[in-house]
Amino acid sequence: MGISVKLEMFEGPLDLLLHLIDKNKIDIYDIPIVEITAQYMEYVNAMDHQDLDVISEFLVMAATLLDIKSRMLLPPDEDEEGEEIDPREELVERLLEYKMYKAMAQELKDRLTDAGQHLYKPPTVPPEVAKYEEPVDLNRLLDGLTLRKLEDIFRQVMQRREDKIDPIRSSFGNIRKDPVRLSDKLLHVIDYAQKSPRFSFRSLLEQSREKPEVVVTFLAVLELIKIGKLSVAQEKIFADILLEWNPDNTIELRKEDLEQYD
Amino acid sequence: MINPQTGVEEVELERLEAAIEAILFTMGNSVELSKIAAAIEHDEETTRKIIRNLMLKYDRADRGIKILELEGSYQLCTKEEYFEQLIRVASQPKRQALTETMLETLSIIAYKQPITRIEIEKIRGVKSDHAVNRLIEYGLIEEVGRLDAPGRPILFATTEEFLRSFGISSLGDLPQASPEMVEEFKEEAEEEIEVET
Amino acid sequence: MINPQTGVEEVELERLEAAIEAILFTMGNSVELSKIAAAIEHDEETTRKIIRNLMLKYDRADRGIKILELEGSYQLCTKEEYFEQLIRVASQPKRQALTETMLETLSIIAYKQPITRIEIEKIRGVKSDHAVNRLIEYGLIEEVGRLDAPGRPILFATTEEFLRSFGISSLGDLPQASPEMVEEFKEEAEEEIEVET
Repeated sequence: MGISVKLEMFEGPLDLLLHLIDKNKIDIYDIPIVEITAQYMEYVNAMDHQDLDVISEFLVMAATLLDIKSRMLLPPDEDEEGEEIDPREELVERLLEYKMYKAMAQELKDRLTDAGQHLYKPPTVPPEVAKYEEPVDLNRLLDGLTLRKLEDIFRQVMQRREDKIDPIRSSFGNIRKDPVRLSDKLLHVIDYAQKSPRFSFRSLLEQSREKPEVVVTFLAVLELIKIGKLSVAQEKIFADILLEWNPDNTIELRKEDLEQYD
Repeated sequence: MINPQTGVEEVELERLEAAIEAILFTMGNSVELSKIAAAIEHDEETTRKIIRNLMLKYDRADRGIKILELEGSYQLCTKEEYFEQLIRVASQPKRQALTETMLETLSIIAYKQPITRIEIEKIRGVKSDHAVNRLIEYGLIEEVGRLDAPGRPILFATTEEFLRSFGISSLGDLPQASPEMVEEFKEEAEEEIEVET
Repeated sequence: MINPQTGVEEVELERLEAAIEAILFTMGNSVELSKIAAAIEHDEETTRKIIRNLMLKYDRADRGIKILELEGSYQLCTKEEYFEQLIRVASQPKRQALTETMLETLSIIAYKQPITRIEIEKIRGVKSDHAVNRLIEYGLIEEVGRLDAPGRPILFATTEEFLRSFGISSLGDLPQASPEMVEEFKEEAEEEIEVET
């Protein structure tokens, strides 16, 4: 028989073995290992040896078969109870298990066809339902908010505003602000981190007054993470980002080095 | 047995009704009579009669959906009386919370009322319409008039609900912030100037 | 009059059935028992009984849809007997073809879940990453965690989509494989030998 085997015909070595067992009408519990091995090898030799990945799996099985074949020639081993161990036992179990899943796969395939005849419906939420908004529960909404807190918030808002309107500068009329320099921010963050080695990103940002400053602070932190001066952690999504100064990092940053960032 | 309304054999009618239900269900949107007729392999007139008959069945109390007729098309939809239950399933519970922005805005309005949106935005340094709108929606602030200035901007103030929610009887009971604080700011500013000069 | 199956007043029961129909119709997707129970304001046990009762009603010949149970969730779908009429109107749902390899891999995962890729490969005797990846892509399996073993390999299990695609209500309803089937194999094998000898 000229076996021009398409490897794709078989799912793998176990599939090929099952095919041979089937073809030869062999009792799976009493595989004539010499014959089967010979046939198996014939197939493997006829295979397209281009695809090494696939062929290697078939070769592993070939080795197993040869191993079983040689052990069949030796006096049988005995297990703890003194029963003879059939060298084929493990292979038979594997084949049976695999055969079972193959059968289940066919069973599932049938069900797939049947269930495929069910059609579903996309969600259609009526506009009246989609538009619905829960009534506001003011008690829950204001839970934990006291007048004292409200006053604090007001104070903070006013404070921030006062900070922004720098009384001295504003008295000079229009003054162009110095751009925020990355090198300065780097120094600042390094300084800050050395004083408090574990700190929150938010607390760092809170020291920034203007948007450009926040951006540059962020860039500085990114740079320090990149070179390993800072490590970064976040407990869960949207949680505060924790930064930690890494004292073991030996990269030296002199002021002149920092200026290259500007 | 022939069904007198539709002229279709009863057993066959049941099967056709079921097929129409399946069609309308799966399509979701409205389906033209002609399409339904073609699908069940009956003429349009008979199909229309079958659908009419089916619509009556949907009127039964144990059905939550009904058939709508829309210019010769048909569509399944839920009965309005079950919207309440639908809302419990369909609407994700939105956690209502006062955001930072809303808290700040509320505090400014509480202490500076009546106040325009522009003034609030000047103090906060950012747009605040969304926060103002939400606070109105929550009944914590309301429009109380218009400022006699160009554009006649709306003035906002806290509501009675605001007082009730915080358990105070009048705005006079708000923790006193303003005068000292203003004084404080003034002094700080003056000090700074002195240091500089 | 109290309905003996559900312990609910008949009139009320009809209203609840209608509400459940409205909910399942509107949502389209599967809805968890707990959500339905909350929506109709009954406990889960009673709700389950009502749904079971309702499922029987959907079996009637004049209904084209039915309720699927998917591991404690419920979803409406059309009855398979109307597929022919439906595809005349609706576009046929795209079904990804499953190759033998994928089916084998899927059946191993279905019966042995949660399972690692290595274990799958041990049973099949061949690499299976491609099949596993495709099955994930098709939404039939998903990662459900990691095995507490060296390398912490990913554990895979089937999804709700798997149940739906194969018409199975719960993993307990998977076609029984193990002992009887192995027995069957044995018998088959023995028969074959007898024929031979």
